[in-house]
Amino acid sequence: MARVRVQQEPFDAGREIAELTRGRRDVGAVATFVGMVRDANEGAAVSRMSLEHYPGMTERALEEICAEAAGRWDLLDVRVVHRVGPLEPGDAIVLVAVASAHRGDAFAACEFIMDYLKTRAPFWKKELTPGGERWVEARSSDDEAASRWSGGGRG
Amino acid sequence: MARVRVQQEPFDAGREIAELTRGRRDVGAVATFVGMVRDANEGAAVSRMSLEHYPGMTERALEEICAEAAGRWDLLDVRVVHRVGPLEPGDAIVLVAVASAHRGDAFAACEFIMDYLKTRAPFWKKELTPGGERWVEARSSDDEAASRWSGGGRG
Amino acid sequence: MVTLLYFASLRERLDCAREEIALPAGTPTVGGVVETLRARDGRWSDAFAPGRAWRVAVNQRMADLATPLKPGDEVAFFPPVTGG
Amino acid sequence: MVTLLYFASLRERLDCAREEIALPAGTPTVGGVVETLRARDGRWSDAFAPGRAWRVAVNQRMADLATPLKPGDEVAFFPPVTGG
Repeated sequence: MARVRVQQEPFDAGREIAELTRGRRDVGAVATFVGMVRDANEGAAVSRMSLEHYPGMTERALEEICAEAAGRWDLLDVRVVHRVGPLEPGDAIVLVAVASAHRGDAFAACEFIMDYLKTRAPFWKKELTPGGERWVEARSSDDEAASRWSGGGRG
Repeated sequence: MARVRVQQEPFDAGREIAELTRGRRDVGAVATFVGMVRDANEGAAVSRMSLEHYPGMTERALEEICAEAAGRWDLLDVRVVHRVGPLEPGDAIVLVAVASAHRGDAFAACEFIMDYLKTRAPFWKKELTPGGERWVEARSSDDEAASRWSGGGRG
Repeated sequence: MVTLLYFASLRERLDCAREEIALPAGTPTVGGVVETLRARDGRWSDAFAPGRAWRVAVNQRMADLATPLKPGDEVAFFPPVTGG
Repeated sequence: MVTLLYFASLRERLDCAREEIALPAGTPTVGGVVETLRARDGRWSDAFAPGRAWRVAVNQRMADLATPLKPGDEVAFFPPVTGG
């Protein structure tokens, strides 16, 4: 069901949503998340970023995260697009779009996929700041966000 | 901050998201919800729908809901577009898009705005089913969804 | 005088979208207007019978029976909302 | 033999993206490979010192020290992920 893509090119959020729902009459709710590069992180200005990933495992991890979401909620379709390579502030990095009959399922699954993606999908960000290049450190807040879901259902 | 529109015309979700973030470098997260007309509701096939509203109060109610969200979470911008008039299954009815620095704020505010819109914004749906036209009944599940937020913060 | 508006199923049931009525005597409230409407024929007394689900807004803000009214106010009655 | 992959800051720190090594003797596990790497020079023993935050995947699935290994497996070491 899920369609997962990893690509250098920009994506068009409207087109992804349209493709998720095209020709369907059973979708009542589409929840979409778009993550973007900010010009500041951890107190430093960020002028550029590059995203590395683990080809093969990345796609597999994203598919598994989507399958887990589909097992927890009633979903009609899921789309995940994650960019890699060089990015600038204002660029979109990731899109997660979830179609469901009802909004509760769509919202919960979209947030779940993002939380799991943040802690389980093998991507790494490197930022260029006035102090030079630096690898972004994982945040404990992301681990906490992901652990909310481990009891099953909403945290 | 919030931009609220009520219109008969279709909207383009991708364009709304793009306008919300255009030229910005401080947005890290955009959570978007699109509600759509389903071809079935409460056990009956739905072939058409029309949406009535209370001009003036609708816009005011939506603005107030957005302002309340902006008071609860750190938001950078909000957009709400709600259609009225004749609609068919597969048509989008409503869009809520929330831009924030962080995804937790964007998700929570987007879901909050939808929950409050469902119980506080003066729109009414009339469906055409094989049994004739019928006004859609309010759902107690929508009241429960909205009441989750009354303790402040996440339910 | 106040303006009364009716929406959706309530407008259809009452066959009335808008009317002007005199403010109730004394300290006028939404409750006084509802009493006036309930005193009309069966269609109206049914629609506003105790226990019926309806909502009211005064000057485009949600209100209740205790909300005070003044001349020129816009009072809207409608069923629970179903947008989104 | 197994293939070892290193990503992101770990790859840079070790100056190594990929290598092949012999499977540890006995019942080979990820833990045995990590012991082999810790026995190397300071750069390597530092990177895999107890308490260091790193993750491991075997054949592209998340794994841990107890995960068993067989010839031809792909074992990837990397820092905690930061995508999204």
